[in-house]
Amino acid sequence: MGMNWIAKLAAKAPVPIFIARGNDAPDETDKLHLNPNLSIVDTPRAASILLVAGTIPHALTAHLHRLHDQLPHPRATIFWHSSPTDQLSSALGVTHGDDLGSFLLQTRAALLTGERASEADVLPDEPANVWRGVGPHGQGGKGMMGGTPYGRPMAMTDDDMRDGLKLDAYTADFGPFLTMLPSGMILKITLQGDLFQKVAVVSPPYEDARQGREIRTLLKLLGLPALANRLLIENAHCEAGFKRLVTLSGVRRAIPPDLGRTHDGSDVRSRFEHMLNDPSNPQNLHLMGLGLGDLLEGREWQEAMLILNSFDNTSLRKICANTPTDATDDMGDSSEQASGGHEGMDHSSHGGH
Amino acid sequence: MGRIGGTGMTDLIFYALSALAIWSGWRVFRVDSMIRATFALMVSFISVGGIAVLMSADYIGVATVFMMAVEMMVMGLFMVMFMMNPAGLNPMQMVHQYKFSIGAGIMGFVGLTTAVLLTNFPDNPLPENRDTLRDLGIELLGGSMLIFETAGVTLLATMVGAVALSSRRGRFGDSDVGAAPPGLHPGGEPAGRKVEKGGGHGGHGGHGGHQMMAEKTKPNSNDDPHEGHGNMPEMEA
Amino acid sequence: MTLTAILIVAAALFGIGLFGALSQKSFVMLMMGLEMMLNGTLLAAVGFWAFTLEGAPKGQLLAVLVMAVMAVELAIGFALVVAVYRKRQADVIEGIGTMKQ
Amino acid sequence: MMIFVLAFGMLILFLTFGIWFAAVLDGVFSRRLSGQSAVGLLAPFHAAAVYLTQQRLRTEAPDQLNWFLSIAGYLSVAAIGLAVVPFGPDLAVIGLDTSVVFWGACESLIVVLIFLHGWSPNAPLSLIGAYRYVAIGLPIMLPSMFVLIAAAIPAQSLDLREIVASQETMWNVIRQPLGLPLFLLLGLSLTLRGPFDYADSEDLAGGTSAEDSGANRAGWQVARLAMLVGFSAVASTAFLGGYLGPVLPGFVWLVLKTLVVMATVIWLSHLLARMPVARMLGLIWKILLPISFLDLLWAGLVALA
Repeated sequence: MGMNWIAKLAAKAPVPIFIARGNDAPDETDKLHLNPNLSIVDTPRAASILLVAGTIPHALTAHLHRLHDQLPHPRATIFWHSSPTDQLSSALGVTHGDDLGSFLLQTRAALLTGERASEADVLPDEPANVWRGVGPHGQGGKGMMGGTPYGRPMAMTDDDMRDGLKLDAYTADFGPFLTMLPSGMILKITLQGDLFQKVAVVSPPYEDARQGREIRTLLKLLGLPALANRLLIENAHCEAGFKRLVTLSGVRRAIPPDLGRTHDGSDVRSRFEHMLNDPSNPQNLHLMGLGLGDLLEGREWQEAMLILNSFDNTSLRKICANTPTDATDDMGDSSEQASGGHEGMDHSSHGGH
Repeated sequence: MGRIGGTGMTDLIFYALSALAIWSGWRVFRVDSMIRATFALMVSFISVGGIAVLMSADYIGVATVFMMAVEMMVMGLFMVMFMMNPAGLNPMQMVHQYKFSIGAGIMGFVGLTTAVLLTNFPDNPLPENRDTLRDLGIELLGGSMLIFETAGVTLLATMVGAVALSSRRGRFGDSDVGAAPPGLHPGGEPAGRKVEKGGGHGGHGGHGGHQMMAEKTKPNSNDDPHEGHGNMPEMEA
Repeated sequence: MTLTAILIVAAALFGIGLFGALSQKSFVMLMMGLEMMLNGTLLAAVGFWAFTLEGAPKGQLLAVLVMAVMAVELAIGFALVVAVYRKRQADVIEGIGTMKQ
Repeated sequence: MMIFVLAFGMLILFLTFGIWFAAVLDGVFSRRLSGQSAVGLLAPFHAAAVYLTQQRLRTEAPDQLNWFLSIAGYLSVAAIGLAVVPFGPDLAVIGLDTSVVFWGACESLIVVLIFLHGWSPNAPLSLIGAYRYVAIGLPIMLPSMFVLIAAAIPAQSLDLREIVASQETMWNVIRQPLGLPLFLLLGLSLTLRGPFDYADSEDLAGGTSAEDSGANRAGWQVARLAMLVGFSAVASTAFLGGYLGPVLPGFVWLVLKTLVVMATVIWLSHLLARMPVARMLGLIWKILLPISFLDLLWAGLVALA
């Protein structure tokens, strides 16, 4: 099968890949950003190839499969320094690092010509929960609120932290492969609008989750992805040009003062400053029973993400250990089942092809 | 007043816009999704704005689109905020006195149409080439300046009033804890009318009491979620 | 495009709005009904201005006022919705059977 | 009629060329800032082709109609915004006495469309993007309307054609120095860029477009670039004298000025940091809005003097 002209054009573009990081992701993973033949995308919906870097812990394989199903066809999965899971047996495995870029290009070309068939869904394309409504539309039960169609009851009101307007709250799991969260971390977040109401840890970040990626994530969160990529270049943080750009961008003033303050007085601004100037030398923070709830509740989304990424991995794992885990929830079959969604997208959201 | 390529073309556009205005207006109350309802209303307004432009009321027409897009955006946000089911994924009809309303709507239309058809209106159409925009400007800041400025002050008062009404802090304390006037003597009964215990309220939060909030007590609240669903809206056809 | 046609369209919009305002339970939907009635009014005002007033600018002034009324209605309406919701968690008309307290 | 066809052809040409150029410029700036080599001139076409070969995924229970309408609408509003811009004396596709107000209507429709784009996929991250955008998109329109009215004052007209004519002696950017900078901030917001990108930002994994795939994604990105072209053309008309200029034909001048504005917006978008929403709201209401009042006051005083 030959390529039509669109496929020929597409073959010249950088390969859009989404990286799912495993526990022992190779050090070169970050350097992939510098490869002109690749473009690392933030959402699986934009990717052609899912790159699994390192070993995904057994507990997270279901999430990996859900992530896989969220890639548009034609798609392929490449396991890098890890072996494919049973359900993804058709995926390719690579161990060598040097020519990963050209390997990805070849795979993509094979996908475009049809030499390599697009991978089928791993998970069944059906609702995660049974239909438990009664009425003709699944509304069920008494009045308007009755049933829980597909395990999704209507949103319920929850106390508001800011000015007492009790509006609907939404609870879902976010992670473990979301680019703005430390890899491996799954949080059960209750949101009102974009405000964090409650946070519980479903799964803490990997032990070696970030390898100093915090500062680059922070820069990305602050709308400076180009500067974040620049930091990948050796010793870029010492360059005068980089420092001037950081000053010019007003990034220090963009971080609100007193955001994410710990007991010893350090806040996101000071931690950002430290990471920028002295990246190899992690800060010693006094956390003393500080939990994620203390830090994140009442914060809006971007602030919360800034706080999360302003801690180095060891501190963050300590904070997670101080946070109540998800077991305390007694809502039974309510909203959280709907939200096994990795990427914060609902489970069956990969549906309907 | 053929503005765009002759009278025939203007007529055609007019009828198309009218049909769109009425159809989308009708959809507002027929769709399940609140967002669709809101933006159907916006489409209706935009069509009316278009008709106004056809009638050479350029400023009025364009300003209608401008204002209504913003207003409907705000309305849509309020829909999402307050409705338990803004996307209409759990279809329901929240209507009451349905037949009476249909009757009233039809009566309103028929009555007005009859009146329109039976009346002889004066025929003084807009002269060609009249600079309506300039007219309006001179009028707003000339002869009718007092009216215009009054409208401006009214809007300002509205802003102040809206902020005062919607803010949490009230004269006698936070509004959500059930504001009560202070007693006539220290620690005494609240002055003014007595609170009647009535099942009259309910709605959204009350329903919450159904499933999840049954155990949740709301201290300081005059509202009792357990009684809240006494009058809750039922499904209707 | 005649005055009669415009007024009939305006009457239809008004009728739909009346139906909506009377039939809807939710506050916000009720306000949409009111807005729709004002929509008809606005169209009628502009129609009268264009066909019977010989372009007297006061007719346009009336339309501007109708728009100001819409804005006021919406702003105060939403403020009241918020106030009632704070107090009663009610978003439907039946939720406030009584206005006392 | 001939004039209309001519203007329409120019618009299509302008828009297509502008979109391509904006995409190239965007790539160049972002790669320069990240210390990498520049990309080729055909890169935008390649990237678009990638999206077109991909499947268009559905989310669970999306609002399909509004999803499509938001993308198509964003693109058309961009084109309509460009249509009010005069390409020469009396050479505008939509010649309207009230074109400044008309552009304002386009601005407010854009907020609606971006909200719809985040609303329709029925997914949390995109809905958060939609909420946040409305919170920022509505207030930032206020300063922009004030500076546009200020630009209309010396022309004594709400018609962009008259506004250009009034800049024969002196461009508005010199006459009202506060106007253009404030208006550029609006441009960042309308095109979802950099410090004002509260809808499609990285902290939401792409926000309203996080769920877009295939042709939808291509359409949305093209619409964003088209909006950038439309905005830049309006900005250069209202503040930089539009088609006015010596020697070269008017249309060429307009295109050149538009490209300058476009480059500035893209440069600002890569350079400036984005602050959390609450901080930005404070900035808009407490600082930018009063500055825009000053601009209007200044324009009024100059007109009276």
